[in-house]
Amino acid sequence: TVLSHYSEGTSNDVADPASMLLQLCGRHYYIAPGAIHSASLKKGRGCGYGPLGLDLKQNVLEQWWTSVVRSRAQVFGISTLHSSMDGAAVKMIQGDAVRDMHSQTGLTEEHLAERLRQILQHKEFFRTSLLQGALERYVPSMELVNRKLPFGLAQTGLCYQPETADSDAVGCSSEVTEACLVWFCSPRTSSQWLDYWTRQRLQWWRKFALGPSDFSVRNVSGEDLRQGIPYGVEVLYQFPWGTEVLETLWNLGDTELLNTHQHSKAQLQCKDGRKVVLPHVIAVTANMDRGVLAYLSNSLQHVQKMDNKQRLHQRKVLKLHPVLAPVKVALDMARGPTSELRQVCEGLLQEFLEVGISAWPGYMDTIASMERQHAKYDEMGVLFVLTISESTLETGLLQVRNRDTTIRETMHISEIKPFFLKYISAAGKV
Amino acid sequence: TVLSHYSEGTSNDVADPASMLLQLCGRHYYIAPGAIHSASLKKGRGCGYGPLGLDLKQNVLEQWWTSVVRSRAQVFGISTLHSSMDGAAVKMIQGDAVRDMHSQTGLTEEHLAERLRQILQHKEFFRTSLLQGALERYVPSMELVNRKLPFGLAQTGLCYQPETADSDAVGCSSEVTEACLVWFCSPRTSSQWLDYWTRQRLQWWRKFALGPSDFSVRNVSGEDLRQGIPYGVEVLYQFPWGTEVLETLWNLGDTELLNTHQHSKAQLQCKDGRKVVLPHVIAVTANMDRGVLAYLSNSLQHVQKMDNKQRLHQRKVLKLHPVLAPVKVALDMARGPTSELRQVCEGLLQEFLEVGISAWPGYMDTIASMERQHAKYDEMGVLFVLTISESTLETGLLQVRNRDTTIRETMHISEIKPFFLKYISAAGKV
Amino acid sequence: LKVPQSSSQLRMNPLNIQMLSRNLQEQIFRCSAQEYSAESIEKSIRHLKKHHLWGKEAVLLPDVELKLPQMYGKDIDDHFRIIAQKQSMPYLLAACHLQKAELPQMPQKWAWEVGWTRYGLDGEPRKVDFPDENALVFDVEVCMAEGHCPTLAVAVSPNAWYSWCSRRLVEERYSWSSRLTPADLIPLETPVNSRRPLGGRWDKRLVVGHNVSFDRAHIKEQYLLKGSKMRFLDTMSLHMAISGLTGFQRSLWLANRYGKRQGLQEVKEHMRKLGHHSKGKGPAIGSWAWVDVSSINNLADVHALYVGGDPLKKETREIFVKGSISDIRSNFQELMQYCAMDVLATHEVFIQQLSLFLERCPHPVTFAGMLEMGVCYLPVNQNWERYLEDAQDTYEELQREMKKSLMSLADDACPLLQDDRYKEDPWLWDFEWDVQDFKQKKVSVSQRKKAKQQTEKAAAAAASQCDNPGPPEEGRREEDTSRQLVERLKETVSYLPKRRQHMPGHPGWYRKLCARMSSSVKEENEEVWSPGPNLISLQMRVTPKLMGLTWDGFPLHYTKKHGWGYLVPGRRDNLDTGEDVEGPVCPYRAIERVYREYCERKGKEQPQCLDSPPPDDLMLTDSSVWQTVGALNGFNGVESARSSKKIVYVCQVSVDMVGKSDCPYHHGNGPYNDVNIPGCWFFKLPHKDGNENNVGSPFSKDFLSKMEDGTLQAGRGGTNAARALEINKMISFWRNAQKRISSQMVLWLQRGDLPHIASKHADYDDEGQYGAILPQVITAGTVTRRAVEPTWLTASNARWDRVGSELKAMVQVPPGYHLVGADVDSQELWIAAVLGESHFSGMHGGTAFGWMTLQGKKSQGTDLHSRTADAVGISREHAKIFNYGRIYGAGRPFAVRLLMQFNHRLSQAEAEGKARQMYALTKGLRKYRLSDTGEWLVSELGVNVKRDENGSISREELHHISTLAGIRSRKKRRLDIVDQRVWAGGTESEMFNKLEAIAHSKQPATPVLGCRISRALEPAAVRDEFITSRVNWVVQSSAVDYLHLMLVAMHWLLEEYNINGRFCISIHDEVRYLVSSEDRYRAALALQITNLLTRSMFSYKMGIRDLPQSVAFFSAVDIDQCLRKEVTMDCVTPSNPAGLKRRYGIPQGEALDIYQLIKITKGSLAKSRTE
Repeated sequence: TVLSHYSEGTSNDVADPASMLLQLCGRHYYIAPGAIHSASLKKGRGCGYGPLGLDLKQNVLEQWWTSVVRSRAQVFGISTLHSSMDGAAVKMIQGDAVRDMHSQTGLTEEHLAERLRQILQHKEFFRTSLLQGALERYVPSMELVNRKLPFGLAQTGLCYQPETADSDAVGCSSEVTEACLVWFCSPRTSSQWLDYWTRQRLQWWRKFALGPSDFSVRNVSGEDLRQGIPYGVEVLYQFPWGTEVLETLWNLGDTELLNTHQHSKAQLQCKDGRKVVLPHVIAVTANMDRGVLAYLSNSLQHVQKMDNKQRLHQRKVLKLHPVLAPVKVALDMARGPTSELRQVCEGLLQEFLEVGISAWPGYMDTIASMERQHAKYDEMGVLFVLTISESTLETGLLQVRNRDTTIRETMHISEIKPFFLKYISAAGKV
Repeated sequence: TVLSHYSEGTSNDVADPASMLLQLCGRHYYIAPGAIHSASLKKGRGCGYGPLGLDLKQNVLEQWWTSVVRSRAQVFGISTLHSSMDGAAVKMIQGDAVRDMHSQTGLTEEHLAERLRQILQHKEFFRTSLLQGALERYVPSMELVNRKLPFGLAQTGLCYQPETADSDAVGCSSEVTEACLVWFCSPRTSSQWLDYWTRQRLQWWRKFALGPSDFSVRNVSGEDLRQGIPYGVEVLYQFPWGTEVLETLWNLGDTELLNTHQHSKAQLQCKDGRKVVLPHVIAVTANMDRGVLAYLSNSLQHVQKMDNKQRLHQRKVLKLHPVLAPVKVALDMARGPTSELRQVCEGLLQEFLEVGISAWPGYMDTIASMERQHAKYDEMGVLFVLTISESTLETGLLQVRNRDTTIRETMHISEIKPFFLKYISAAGKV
Repeated sequence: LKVPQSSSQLRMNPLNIQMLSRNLQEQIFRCSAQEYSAESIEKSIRHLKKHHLWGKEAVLLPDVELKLPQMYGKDIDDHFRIIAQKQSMPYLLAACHLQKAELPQMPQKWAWEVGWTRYGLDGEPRKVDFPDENALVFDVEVCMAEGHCPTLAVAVSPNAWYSWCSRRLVEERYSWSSRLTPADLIPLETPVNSRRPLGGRWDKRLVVGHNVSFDRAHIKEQYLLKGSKMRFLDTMSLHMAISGLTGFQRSLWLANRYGKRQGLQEVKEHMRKLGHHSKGKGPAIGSWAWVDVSSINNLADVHALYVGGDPLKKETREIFVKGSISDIRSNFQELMQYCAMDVLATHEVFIQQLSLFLERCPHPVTFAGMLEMGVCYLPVNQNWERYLEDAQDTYEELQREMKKSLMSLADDACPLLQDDRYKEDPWLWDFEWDVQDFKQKKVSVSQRKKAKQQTEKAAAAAASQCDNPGPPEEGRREEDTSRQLVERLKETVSYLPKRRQHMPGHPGWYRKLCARMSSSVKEENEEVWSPGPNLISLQMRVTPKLMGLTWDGFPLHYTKKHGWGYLVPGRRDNLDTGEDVEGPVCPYRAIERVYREYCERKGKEQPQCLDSPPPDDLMLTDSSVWQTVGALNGFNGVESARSSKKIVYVCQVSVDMVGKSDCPYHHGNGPYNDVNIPGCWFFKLPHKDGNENNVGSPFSKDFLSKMEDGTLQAGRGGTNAARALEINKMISFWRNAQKRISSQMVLWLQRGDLPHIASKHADYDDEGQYGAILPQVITAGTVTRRAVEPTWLTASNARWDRVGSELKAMVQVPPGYHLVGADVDSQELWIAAVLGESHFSGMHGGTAFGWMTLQGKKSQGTDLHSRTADAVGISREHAKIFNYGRIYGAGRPFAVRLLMQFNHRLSQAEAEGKARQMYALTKGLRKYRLSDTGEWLVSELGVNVKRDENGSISREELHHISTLAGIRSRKKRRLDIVDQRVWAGGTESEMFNKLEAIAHSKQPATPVLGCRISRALEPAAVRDEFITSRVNWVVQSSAVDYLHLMLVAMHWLLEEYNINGRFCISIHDEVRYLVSSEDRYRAALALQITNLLTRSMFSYKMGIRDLPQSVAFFSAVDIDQCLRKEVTMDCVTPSNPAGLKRRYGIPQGEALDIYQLIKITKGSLAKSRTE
């Protein structure tokens, strides 16, 4: 077919969707340049994000927080320290001390060991997940809700999951941004709550997806099942290169809570209606770095396009949900009196920024053709492109190009801001 | 005076404003219980935050981001990894490995040293400030702005500053949340820009303060001046227990940039108008944990109040700026048909949460008297208290108490949401 | 195969069909054994042999040894009469009392007071707790705007009038709880705030009302699980039993009223479209007598029919439907009066109906059964609300996803606008692709210049700073100048017209899919605008095309005249018309490509007449080659491109006459050549009601199966289109049912309202909720007297791909209770079979149809459905539909239509052949019995007539005779020579003969309980019309008799053996009882005995004093905690993905057969002493 002839030239893209996506992300300021960043993100680890990637991640986290914490009376946000004096799995020591040891090559084994003991005496451990911290906060939080079940503690933040020898993530960063809800409920309702949260979380992931059906859930059972835990669910995303777990939901029963608190059971009990019970814990933990990658992958669309010379192009469009898209609008200028057009652009840009519409100063880049600019914006996922031309100076009219339809519409400069505001807020409500 | 008589009983509060403030913060879910958290926060380190503290800190960071990044076309947000494979000052090793070493007591010194070398071979260092990461991103970011000066890179995030032997912060956490702007400008304008940013930052701190004059700036010179750096400024806050630095602004010249990048100068050069120059770097770094404490301290007000038995009470009110206040409105219910009143409360709460007005489900706490509830809300910094009573069911009218005036106003249930929205948004614009 | 051990019990009838165990037969039929004549035995064997059913082996069942309860009367019929009378006597007496009584004077003024007010004979109002009467006529009115809470009510007894007002009516409050409590409902037996009757004893009271189940749903005590002995008589149901109309008759009745029989044509047309009659002609309605003895169901018309006089005024009712509670307050007296008038009218109707009913349905079981049917009760708990929420959430989410998919399809089509690429799209070429120019007011050049100069000036002021990227000076707002410039530009808005164009830059079809954003200048009244083409729906005409739907590989196309069809490429006769074609031009080459690709994919041979594609090397991006190809294509044809044979049109289509061309390679519904699309034939999509009908949407239910088998496929948009179709299927149930289901009136009970069994049970949950729904069942809602209710009685079973279809399983018992129930196995087939057998040889299994019903084995291919399936060559599932359809009176044309629907590739002729074959095999052929006149003619004319064994002759013979006799004019005279028309030769002939005999008899009545058919269907009123309905009525109405017998028998057993249980619901052939858990096995055994007695009663009334063992008992009685088809079903659906067990904590139930039950209960209904 026609397509196959053309695509030979870009067969890399087709052959390896992962590297194609990551290259695109690197090219367009989603992730920082450097192999470690692409490799880490692909493995579901955190990476250095560029301005667009950071905004996307912030938008995703913001939506998570709104959905899990802000819109619920019984969920409370907390923040715990990344490191603690005891317990967890990763340990921090001062670099200087280590460097010293290295530099002092003449050091005897004996001295070395002594020094090491000194260093290790003061222990500081890093968290590998947010669960433990939240469980520790259970007792002080009971008061918040008058010991009434159910309630939840939520946190987002960095965890350290250094590679283990057998993992395939060697050379990747050990950082993962988790978003974690720990839900305390009566044993009676715990399996219903697990269902509830599973449904909620799946709905949430799908809400912002271009292809919602790529997100799915799977019950965890058999070998995957943690010891002594009756039941768990995973939210999965089907990447072109395989299915990965975005989020896990475990019904932990009361064992973890009892392990964490050495209190007597009575002190841990809460009210379930008129009864007093030891709550069950449901832990909902999402890997938000992988979530970001999932949304990037999900919204990347390949569109075949014939140009006017009957050549077939493959257009790539990052159709990120309007709420997630890091750049809502780019401002370009057409040929004309440069400094005046530029003034208009700057003025409009400022107007957008003031009301929180993130805007891209495309007018600073005056070199590329409009077609190439549009292709670039499509790959960046920019929702709208404004073109200010000479006639704008006369009539106030400008061109607005829609990412999803590629159609350019004429609008008046006075109506553009309300239009965007309405567009974005309405898109968030759907 | 009456006051002195009374205050004898609570002389602790007056005598030690720091512990009084921290106790209040602990009591009302600003900071996590436990000595380490109060101690850390007081020393300007990060601590475990409770739901209200987390919200406050998020609000402060959000305002910083809006002011520095979101409203400026030339500042780009980035995020860097917390740890890197080389260079920085804090090192992470796997806890298991350390634990192994400890448990194997019979281990010979020789083995121990060998093991240690193995562990240290794979190095991972933690950042102590955000500056270095931003400087490293300079080169890939030049493209963003077509190599045109000035521009900035901004980041907020955790840094690790473990105690040194001589510090007085022993036993505190080593975590600090920094907010950092690195501004690249032409050498020609760098000192103007330092002034500009100093002005901006001080203005920003004062904008949300109850007593703006407690914030001030000081030029750093003499001993404080870092080597080779011409000029620096500090933003200070005058705590009741002494003055502390909230933010520093340094004009770093071009040395740090050159140190970071081993490139030739030419590769680092940018356009300043029509000229090509090696930019100067201005680093603006704020300690946001201390910032949170500053705002808490700044907005705590002691008010004398005579009760109807002519006894004088000291009322404490946390008059946080409406934009920063973590809870905007609390919902209480008066006596009456409980289940119906509760339904109204729940409905209203949901309505508030949906539009992003953070609300406190006070109706869940049915024990305390209204007076005590109000005192509690004042200490929490809750802006408004709604009271839903039986007459609400009949007429739709409810009571709205204002934190700052303590006056109760009657309003109709249908007008309450628009009122709050308008109030908060207007307060943010002042 | 096992032979039962105590073979002394084993009994076989002469046809080797196993009969009841001896002990049972003796107990039921009182030793009177059935005797069979040798002649009828031989007749049956001959018949079975003919249908290859004789001598098949059968599995023997173990015997059942059971001591039945002591039965009353001289025979089983007597027994049923006695127990039914006992059950219904107090209510019947109350009814008679009410019928004979003279009502007191209606009050002139109604009391504005919360609760009940009694108006004594003196007319003085007095507040009472409730009307303490044994018989009431009762009517409740509800203000629809306020939800389900009853607003006011009126009741009357022979002693006094009563009125009731809701607290919500009398007391004004800002808000009322949306949740109903018992205190909001109307008390009829207990004081306010009490749940016990005065004196602690529940009396047997009767309430009469029109559609009384609605009123019942607002009575407090009815929600108590146990207690009330109040029963309800529905004047609407009585009316249906006496004078009801079929659905078709209802339309005619209305037409008769409004159009004076003129609108009849329209009605017939309408009915034809609905597919009731295929031939395009409705039945000729010759008799209208029935119109005068019947009416439709509403009170006003029923009143006019039975009572007459001044018509009832119903206009006031609108206030309850549309008005607010304050409207009701301000019209209080008038509305009370209205309600009272309804009560009065109901009473007047009732007086007339009661005698008529008792006369026409004389068996006491019918009356008692209807009373029992009137007290349905569905227990629910907190899971009900969760279910509603889950189903609605899932539905909304799926709908959002579907819309998103459709919107993506629309978005993705937009880029075709560029370079007019849409012209080459096989589907989208005929959309409106026009874009509008952006309109501006005329602005003079000077004005424009001026504006420009101003902006330039402003810009220049700012520009000076442009190249100096230092920080802004203190005190000056950043970017001030550029902001000013923008503000100035904004002023040019005055050059624009007031009303903005709606997305002028987008193509017309897309524009129409987008909501117009209201002008932002207006105040924000929180309108729901959302971006993108969000008005798109599956039903729109653009959608199938956006999806690129194909039918067997051909792109779909829509025309106004013919509805949906598809374009078949290859037509050449209308290609080069030479004229300038107006409107869009069909890219027939692209359509050919689509079909070619389809053929390649399917490995199908491509039709010759489609030119083969240009070879791949021509498709390279080399533009010169492209131009060549383009040029070649431009010739449109034939000779000139000989050099490149591959591009030449090989096919010379047979163009016999201009405009008449036929597609040589595709057969379907068409072509319709009045659709003149160059290069293509147009075929219509097949329609289930016949091909002359237009298909309005390819997404209708009828095409679901075509999507599943890939006939109808989405050709583009990949996952978006496929997913949209999938979702459409998933949400279909909830879309239709949501409103009905979520408006079910649930009453939540307090702990104290529940019986101790529940509230003291270990599983009782303080945080849980327990309540009930009273389904508003019209106990006799159709002419067959079947119960009617829109939600529960029609609910289908849970399906994994239907949102919300777990509905029935949400009926869940309170702690300490179980649902005990069973399905009557193939009830209607058996009833029909027994009817046929009684008619034929008087023994069970005597007809082929009966034998198959009793002994047929799926494994041997001897059961009814397998037989039909084999004979016609269709699947067993489809055969089932045909078999039931036939018994319900569907004729051959229906079968033809259905066959073609199952397989659209079947031609009309083939389908007709199959249908004929099927009907000959089953129903048999029409035969005629000559009348005396006929016989005389035969002998007179000396014709040699071929006769059957029973003396009937075929249609051909009849024709022959009448021709010989010179009888030309048809009907009338032919009737003279024919005495009777009969069916013969088929497996079901005897059955149909019996059904038709009953239907044609002077007073058709059910054979078991002797209930007469509605007056509106009696031959006296309708003569030979509505035969289908009448035949259908025989079986259906007997099935209702069956149900009534079961209800009465079960009621008797529950009382007799002190089993703590109550009737719940009956759906189709299924009954359910709510039973306390400790009594559940005894109740299950009672249910088995109930079935045994009911079947025996049927046999007995058919003149056979015996019963086959295989039908004597339910194959299983379900003991369960929720309502579901099978006790093992987990009811997983998209809205209940975790299943009943995990999500709702409901374990599997038990399904026990009679042997297991006897083992558990030791065969005794009595409470075991150890318990």
